[in-house]
Amino acid sequence: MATDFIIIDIYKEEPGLDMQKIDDKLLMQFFETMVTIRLFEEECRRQADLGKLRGMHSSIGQEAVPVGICGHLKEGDYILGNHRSHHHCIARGVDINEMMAELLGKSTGTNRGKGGTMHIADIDKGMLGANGVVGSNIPVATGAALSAKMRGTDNVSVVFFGDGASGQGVLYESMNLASIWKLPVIFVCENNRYAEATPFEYAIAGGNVSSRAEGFDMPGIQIDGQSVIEMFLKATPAIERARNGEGPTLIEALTYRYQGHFGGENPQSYRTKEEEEHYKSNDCIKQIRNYLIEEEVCGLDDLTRLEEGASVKVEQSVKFADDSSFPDDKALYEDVYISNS
Amino acid sequence: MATDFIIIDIYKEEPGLDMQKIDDKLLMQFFETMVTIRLFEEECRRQADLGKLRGMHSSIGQEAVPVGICGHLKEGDYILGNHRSHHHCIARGVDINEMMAELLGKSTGTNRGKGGTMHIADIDKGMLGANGVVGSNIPVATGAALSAKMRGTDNVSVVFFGDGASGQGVLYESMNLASIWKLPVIFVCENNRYAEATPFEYAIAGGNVSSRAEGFDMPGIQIDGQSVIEMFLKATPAIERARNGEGPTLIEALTYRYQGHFGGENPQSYRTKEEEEHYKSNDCIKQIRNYLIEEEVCGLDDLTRLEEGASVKVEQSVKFADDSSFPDDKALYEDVYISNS
Amino acid sequence: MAQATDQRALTYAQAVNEALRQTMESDNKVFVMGEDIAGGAGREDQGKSDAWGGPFRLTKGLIGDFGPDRVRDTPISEAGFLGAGVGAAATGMRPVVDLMFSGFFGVCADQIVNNAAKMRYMFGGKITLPLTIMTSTGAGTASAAQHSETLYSLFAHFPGLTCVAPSDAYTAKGLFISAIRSDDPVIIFNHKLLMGRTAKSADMGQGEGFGVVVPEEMYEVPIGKAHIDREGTDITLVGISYTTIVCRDAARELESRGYSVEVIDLLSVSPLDSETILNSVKKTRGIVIVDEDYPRCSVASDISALVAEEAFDYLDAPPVRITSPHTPVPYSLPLEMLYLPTKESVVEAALGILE
Amino acid sequence: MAQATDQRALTYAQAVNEALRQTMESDNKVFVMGEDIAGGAGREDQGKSDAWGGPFRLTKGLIGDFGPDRVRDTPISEAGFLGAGVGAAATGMRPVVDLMFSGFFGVCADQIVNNAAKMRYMFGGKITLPLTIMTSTGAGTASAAQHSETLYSLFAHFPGLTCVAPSDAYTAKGLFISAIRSDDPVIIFNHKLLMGRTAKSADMGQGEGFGVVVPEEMYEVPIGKAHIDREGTDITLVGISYTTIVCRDAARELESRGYSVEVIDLLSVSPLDSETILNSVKKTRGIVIVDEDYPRCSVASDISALVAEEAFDYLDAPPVRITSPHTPVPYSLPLEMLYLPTKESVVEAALGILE
Ligand SMILES: Cc1ncc(C[n+]2csc(CCOP(=O)(O)OP(=O)(O)O)c2C)c(N)n1
Ligand SMILES: Cc1ncc(C[n+]2csc(CCOP(=O)(O)OP(=O)(O)O)c2C)c(N)n1
Ligand SMILES: [Mg+2]
Ligand SMILES: [Mg+2]
Repeated sequence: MATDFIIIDIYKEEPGLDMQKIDDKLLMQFFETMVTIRLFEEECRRQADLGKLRGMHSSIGQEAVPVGICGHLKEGDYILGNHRSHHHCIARGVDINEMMAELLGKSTGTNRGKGGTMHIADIDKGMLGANGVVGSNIPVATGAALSAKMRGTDNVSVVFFGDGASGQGVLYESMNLASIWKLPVIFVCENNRYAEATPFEYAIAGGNVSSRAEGFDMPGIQIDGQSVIEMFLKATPAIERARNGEGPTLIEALTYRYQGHFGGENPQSYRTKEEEEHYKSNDCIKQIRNYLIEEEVCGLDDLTRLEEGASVKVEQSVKFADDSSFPDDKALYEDVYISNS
Repeated sequence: MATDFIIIDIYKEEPGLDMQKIDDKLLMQFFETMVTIRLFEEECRRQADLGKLRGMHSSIGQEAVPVGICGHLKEGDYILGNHRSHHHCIARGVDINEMMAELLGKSTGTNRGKGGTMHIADIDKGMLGANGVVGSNIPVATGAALSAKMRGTDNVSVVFFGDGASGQGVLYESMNLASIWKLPVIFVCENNRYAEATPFEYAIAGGNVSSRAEGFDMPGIQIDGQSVIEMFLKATPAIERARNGEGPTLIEALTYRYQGHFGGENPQSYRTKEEEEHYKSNDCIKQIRNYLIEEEVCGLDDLTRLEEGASVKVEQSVKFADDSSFPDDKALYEDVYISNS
Repeated sequence: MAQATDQRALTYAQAVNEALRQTMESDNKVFVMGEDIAGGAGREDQGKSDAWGGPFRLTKGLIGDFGPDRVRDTPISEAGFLGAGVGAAATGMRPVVDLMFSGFFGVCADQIVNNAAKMRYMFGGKITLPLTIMTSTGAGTASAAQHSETLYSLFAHFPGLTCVAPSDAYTAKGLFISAIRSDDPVIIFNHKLLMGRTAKSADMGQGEGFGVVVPEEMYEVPIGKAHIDREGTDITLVGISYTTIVCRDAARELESRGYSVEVIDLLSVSPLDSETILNSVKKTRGIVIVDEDYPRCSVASDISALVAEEAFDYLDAPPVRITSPHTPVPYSLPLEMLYLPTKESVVEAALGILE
Repeated sequence: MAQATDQRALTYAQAVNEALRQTMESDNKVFVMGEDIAGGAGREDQGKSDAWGGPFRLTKGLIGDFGPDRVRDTPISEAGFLGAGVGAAATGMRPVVDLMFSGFFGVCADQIVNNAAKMRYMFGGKITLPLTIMTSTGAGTASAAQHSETLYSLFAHFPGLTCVAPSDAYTAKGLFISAIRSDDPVIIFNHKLLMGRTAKSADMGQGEGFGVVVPEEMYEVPIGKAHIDREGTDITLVGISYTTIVCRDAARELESRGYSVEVIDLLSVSPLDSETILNSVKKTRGIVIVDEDYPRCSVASDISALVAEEAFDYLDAPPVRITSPHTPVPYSLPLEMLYLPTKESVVEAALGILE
């Protein structure tokens, strides 16, 4: 199997994680959100099997990354996602009823059914859109950060993209721009080891993305993306730096996708079962669950309550979507050419 | 005025320049070629003033860069240039008669008059084309290197581009590709301090291009581009690395363009006279001239002979171009669609 | 046209695979590169001797015979590797480069339109550029606005690019072979809904297509030539790629109403086979052009304009274009179905001319 | 249409400059960015208070009044800064972004066609995207194949993009103001040969253009509307950007031969003002479309097809397209002159219809 990730941490010299900075309520929220994502994604799979949802990229396994990062965000901050973005959306607080409705192509969806899985957006919630073209969201995030700065706010923008997106030149264009203009943007690379079937060790010269930051005069850091606590705490300097007008940071979150790239695709055509098990044994939800119990942050019954609550909400999202109607035919022609329609 | 360049040299630990590796004949050839470029460019300016040549980007001041690099090249090696490429072409041995004819739009030009100043190409001589879109030549060079490797040769490919081109993402895409595939390509960034009117200190995060190489797992080196001797000698490891199948190198050559960006444009609208004089006082041709005399490589009369020879050849190039005819009208429709015309 | 020699019912994807295999066998300058073209196969650390074989499995299995050098996975760097394809083609190789979806052209268009398309012309003919680009097109798979475009019209806008759009397994194999052998850059547009179809399933009636079976030997389908898929005298329907099937369906329906319908399978979007189109229209005196690409500045407009300008006096009624609407591709199933040109709309348009 | 109020003879570039200045004054969300837009001005280390002001000097002097924040030099990263324009527009700003030459679209097309054009639609209308892109077009300046393209047809292919092509200083100012105020992405195509011309020099006869002078106050030229530049009854000539001048020249010549010529200045390439074109053709019964863009899949084809389809019974003769040939733009002067549509070719085509 592939060798394990080697973590590069520019903040290593700093003392260990300061658990003071993360209160119990937040930890339980993280747990709840991560469980919601997991259950939502599993439900999506069922909906796909029923033929109601026509394919998607599952984020199972990667829940901790956006949940940890979004723990820092406030109103007016924006995130942007890529083709695999349900976890980003849920972490940022997009309504799962509207998400499920979107996935089922209903008029009550986040995008009125016109965008679907790869384009979920909810501007009011601070989700500036998922994007199906690898890397394409990165400069848009840079622009949102430029806007935040020009409008005189201390808002930040966060863009999530995969290890594969590090192949796209626009990442480096954007890093350069953000760096010379000291823009409040955090570039979050979710390195889940694969871009479709291609392993990152093959595609990325040097074997990691984070160390490319230095050449663009900004910090680059790797974080264990299976630990929501690490994600949250180690991202703190990046968020602060951005809010203080000191410029961008590149974060490489080390994670793993459990499912195939898309829909029901079988990942074992290009990776080993052994490797999969290695990562699954270190599951991000299991980790935070154990932590909450072991550190006596809450009791098992609290967790069960949160899990059941999430489960009910996910069930409801299906009902909401099922009860909604498809868009009218005229929707085909709407939402294009404001000025001239 | 802007601060002087600070040179980053990864080969610094190595002993100083080994002048054994460069023989007298080569030094004199360098001088001759550089003088030819200078005179050719000056002649182009005159042709432009006469209205015969409709604009160009002058390479005066930057002669040493391609001349030093091309000193290493052999048959089957390719170079690629950008919008400012006359010096690349001449350094690689493209015929100046055909170049001048091309610039005057004549049918005897390198490109039959159809390409002009920004697209001079002479495949047989190893010049795979100048390119008017900033950065656009870089992946093409990577492809030529891929081809050299797949065809089992030890040939290399060299691509020249400006500091401004470091803004283009395709540079990093190409560096990554070349690095993972260990391609024999040398990326030569001519940092002449400006991209049109924009200073590199403003546009390039971190203030240099060469240190971006490390993130792509390849050596990055700065060389004093005003010294043809340094250019030649310090490029040696890059060329050897490429020929040995060890992969690419990024070279940042520190240089200066004396003229405006294009045609008769006045650069003093965005830079100081003082800065210009600083660089001109360190002129690359003056330097090698002094060296040849001081080190007694040859006599003044030899130099005069070379200078006069170059001058005559440049004069002849104008005559050749003037005596040539414009392309026939039908040339407009030729050279497109081989298979179907 | 080559004739069928056996009864192999290859899918479109298998036919492409065979074309690639045969051209690679017969010319060691041919190689394939793109994202997941090998798909993680052939690398020791993975221990997989076969894997994806391309997003649409067009290159499935090739790595076993030709190795990772000639079946080359790339990072997601379309500008980088399409540019590399240009450089390799200019220096003696014959690369076949995959652009996974045509909608991704925007990250690498410069390499295609400014280098591949123009180099030969700009360099005064002193170069050839035997580059083949393959890409996928088409809506109908819930892939929404960025992954469902057709876009051959966009490339056909540029002089120097040859654009072909096969309609079934037979034309796919033949056009791939012609494209790879061409010394010009050629873009091949593979419709997503065609790739799983067999030659047989592409052809559902009498004498339709020339692709009931795919010959095993190498053969070319000529670039720049449209194919008369069905002869008729009352009206001409022009299909491109998947819409050829829509035209066939419409033709059947119209024939059941007593009309004689000519179906032209365009095959080459650029160069355009004006002659075949004009001859047909001069005979039938009416034309419906069926195209899934956006309607503005499209090959459908070109054909309509061509016919209007060159066969004006032969037309009994104005030409009609049936295209997608001038909107992005929507996600929701009912909207997506509404988006696509249908047999019904073609029949209706044809009857409007015929009646 | 707004009427001229004074006698200022601004150049096209000055008119654009004024439009930018006035929109920036009246709305602090408007800012301009691009390569050399300030051009090295406004940075302390350089000590230059003014410098390039854009490659065509369209932004000359603006930095003095608005500072480097709102007149923003960028590195040569078109995908990066056009994408940044998209992000800024989606979050409350109204950026005007310069793409120096339209031929560079290929390095940033993804941001334009996949994000700017599609976001509003994909997001179900829950966003506006007030992004203005300006770019330069046109041959005739010895800039060869990569720097001389027109390409509005390419962008017009994409639903969601508004494309306008001013023809003189008056329409430039008005279209810039309309574009910047629009909540949709708009691309403005500035022809290189127009930018140095004054409103007066753009208009050389009686009643031509509506731009003999450029009003000082802000005014809009409506997007989506063509302008009848000259009324006539015998034939319609359609010009776009610089070819409107070619049409005017041809009209004068045709009038000297006794014909009454209608010239339509298209102004908006997308949306297309079908109504104005059709009404004109229904009156004149003949049309010549004059376009410098490549002929295939172009707005010229669209107009020819439109007229053929919608005004078939009114036409006395087929529509004619006078365009550049289907080749890249050559460098050599005589070839470049041959490349461009000329008055002579328009007159000849018109006479072919008229006689
Ligand atoms: C420009 C572009 N090229 C190719 C694709 C096809 N594609 C979709 S997802 C994907 C892999 C992305 O890998 P990564 O960025 O690591 O994200 P992950 O899927 O692992 O989350 C590819 C190649 C695309 N959508 N856009
Ligand atoms: C993609 C692209 N953007 C913009 C331009 C316009 N342009 C031509 S040269 C140039 C500056 C290039 O600067 P640099 O790379 O430093 O080269 P130099 O001119 O200094 O030799 C620019 C912006 C272009 N040709 N291509
Ligand atoms: Mg990945
Ligand atoms: Mg420079």
